[in-house]
Amino acid sequence: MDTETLENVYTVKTPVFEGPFGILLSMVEDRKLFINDVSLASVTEDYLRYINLLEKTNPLEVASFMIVAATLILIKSKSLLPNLELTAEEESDISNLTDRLKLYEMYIRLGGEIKPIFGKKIIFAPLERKQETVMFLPDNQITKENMMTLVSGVLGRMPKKEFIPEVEVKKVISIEEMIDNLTQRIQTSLRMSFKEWTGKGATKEERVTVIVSFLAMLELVRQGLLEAVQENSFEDIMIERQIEESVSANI
Amino acid sequence: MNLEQKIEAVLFFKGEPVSRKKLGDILEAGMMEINEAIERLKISFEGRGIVLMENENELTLGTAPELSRLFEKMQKEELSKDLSKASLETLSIILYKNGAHRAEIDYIRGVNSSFILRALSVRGLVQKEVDPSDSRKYIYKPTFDVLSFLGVKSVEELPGYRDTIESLNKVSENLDEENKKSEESQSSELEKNENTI
Amino acid sequence: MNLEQKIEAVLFFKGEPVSRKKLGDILEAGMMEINEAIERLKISFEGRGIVLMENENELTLGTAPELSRLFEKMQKEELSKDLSKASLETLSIILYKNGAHRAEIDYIRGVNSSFILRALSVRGLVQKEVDPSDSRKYIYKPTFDVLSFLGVKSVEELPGYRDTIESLNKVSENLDEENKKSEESQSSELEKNENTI
Repeated sequence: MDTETLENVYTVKTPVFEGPFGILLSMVEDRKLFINDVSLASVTEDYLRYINLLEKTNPLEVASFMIVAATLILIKSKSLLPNLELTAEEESDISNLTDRLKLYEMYIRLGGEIKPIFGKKIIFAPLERKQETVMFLPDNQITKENMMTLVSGVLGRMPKKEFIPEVEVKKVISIEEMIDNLTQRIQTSLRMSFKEWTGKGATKEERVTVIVSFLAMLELVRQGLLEAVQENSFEDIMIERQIEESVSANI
Repeated sequence: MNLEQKIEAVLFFKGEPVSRKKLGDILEAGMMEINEAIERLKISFEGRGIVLMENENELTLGTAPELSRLFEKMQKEELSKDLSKASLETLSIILYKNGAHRAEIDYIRGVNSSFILRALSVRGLVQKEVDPSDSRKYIYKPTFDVLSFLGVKSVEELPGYRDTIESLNKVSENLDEENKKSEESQSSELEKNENTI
Repeated sequence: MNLEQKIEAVLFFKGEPVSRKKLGDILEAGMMEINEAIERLKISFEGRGIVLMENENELTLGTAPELSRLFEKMQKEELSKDLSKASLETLSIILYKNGAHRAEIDYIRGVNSSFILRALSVRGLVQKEVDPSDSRKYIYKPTFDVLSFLGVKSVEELPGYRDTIESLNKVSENLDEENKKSEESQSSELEKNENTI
């Protein structure tokens, strides 16, 4: 074994990394809000901006943030488009996220109670007693071969350096990319269907695309570049370019 | 010599955690007798310099937490007393749930916890055991060491334990119900987490 | 916490005879106070499983003589039991390293090894010594008996020694590095905190 491989094999990495819940929670807390739909809608953009940043510095971690992002977008879109009806699954995704955040917050609070008392009033076990006469009591399992097998076994079980999961690298879609794409296409066709543009959302990858596209669309709506219209629930959302009030009204 | 005196003597002699079952074997007494004697023993240990600690079904003796400073000086080894944010979160889950599966911890924290769990195990603050209710699963449990560091004789003495347990259970139950509804997507997510280790 | 509780705790913690004078030094109390507290302590130990014994001004805690047969039997059974896989594994690390710190063993095994190390030393397989290169630390070394039981004059004669020791040394280096890193991050965190105050 050369030293290079050894180094890779016997490293126990303890990355300092804040997960999606931690980020989201600190955003809600920064605004001194409680965890609910309203507060989550208000931090959605910050959260997405954070993902954008993370994409540049730590692209591997983005994937774990995307599932939460999807739910946040649902919450945000509901707040932007009050007539948007959510499916039962989507509704449960939302309440699931808020409940998980509440649970996580409870444990963080409990952690905060533990921190100040940890190591302050320690209960000690008695010191090891001095043995007057040590007997030698071996065991037939103590053989050279066994010792070698055991030591290599335990070394082999040490955590290996993490390998980069290729699948996850591929599917990450940049939000900026999507916004660019949307702006460009909106200029060529003034009116287009959301579904047409993003696909049907059948596979998992397509669904991620739908989510990110939807988010991009909402971002443009917010910026006043687009107007999203959904005439009836479950129906397609129509995206229109907001040129001037009078023009769009005529379409 | 009555049973609680004998139990006290065994715990003193062993100087390490002993299970209720083992006490029964050593002292040739039934579980009921042992349990009753332990309750009486707990009372007789109130207001003493030695404390009786309990973790799950094990018991051990230790020094009163008020005397921490004194014994810290008397023992040579350095103690590491700092906990990172991730360690605190993970510990509080394991402590207040009094044992949790890795999948549960990952689910609550929303991130993979394998590194932090290993670090906590190495420090002796948690221990991995086969789940008695499902032998295919491992459960991470609080150790006597973590209770010692917190100066509590059992998990019940943790700050806010009783008040918290109720609200924790309520939220957890809510989540369980929701999860049952969307079990499919859930299990695939967990599988994915397991694969990335 | 009163003086007799403190005396009880000290005697329990030390586990060996302590003179009245030493108790006074440790607890920063006068001889008169100590003597009075010991009298009260003697009374409070009546009818317990742990007994307070005194021999030529030295005090110690022990168990009642009528239990000595029981404990002898218990110890015999304990010592004649087969070694667990965890114990053998720990022994193998100590052998190949020809002496290891507990932190190293814990880091390699991913769990806390303190009880196992105690069991190994009770059976005369390893011995605990003060680390010559750092007197605050202990090092666990294989005994001569275990080496001769294995039929080797030194650990270098163990099978696959060179590769194994290389891996083991690498692990120790990694551990040192990690410790240094966590120290650094801690001190920088401290600095940060100080700045914000």
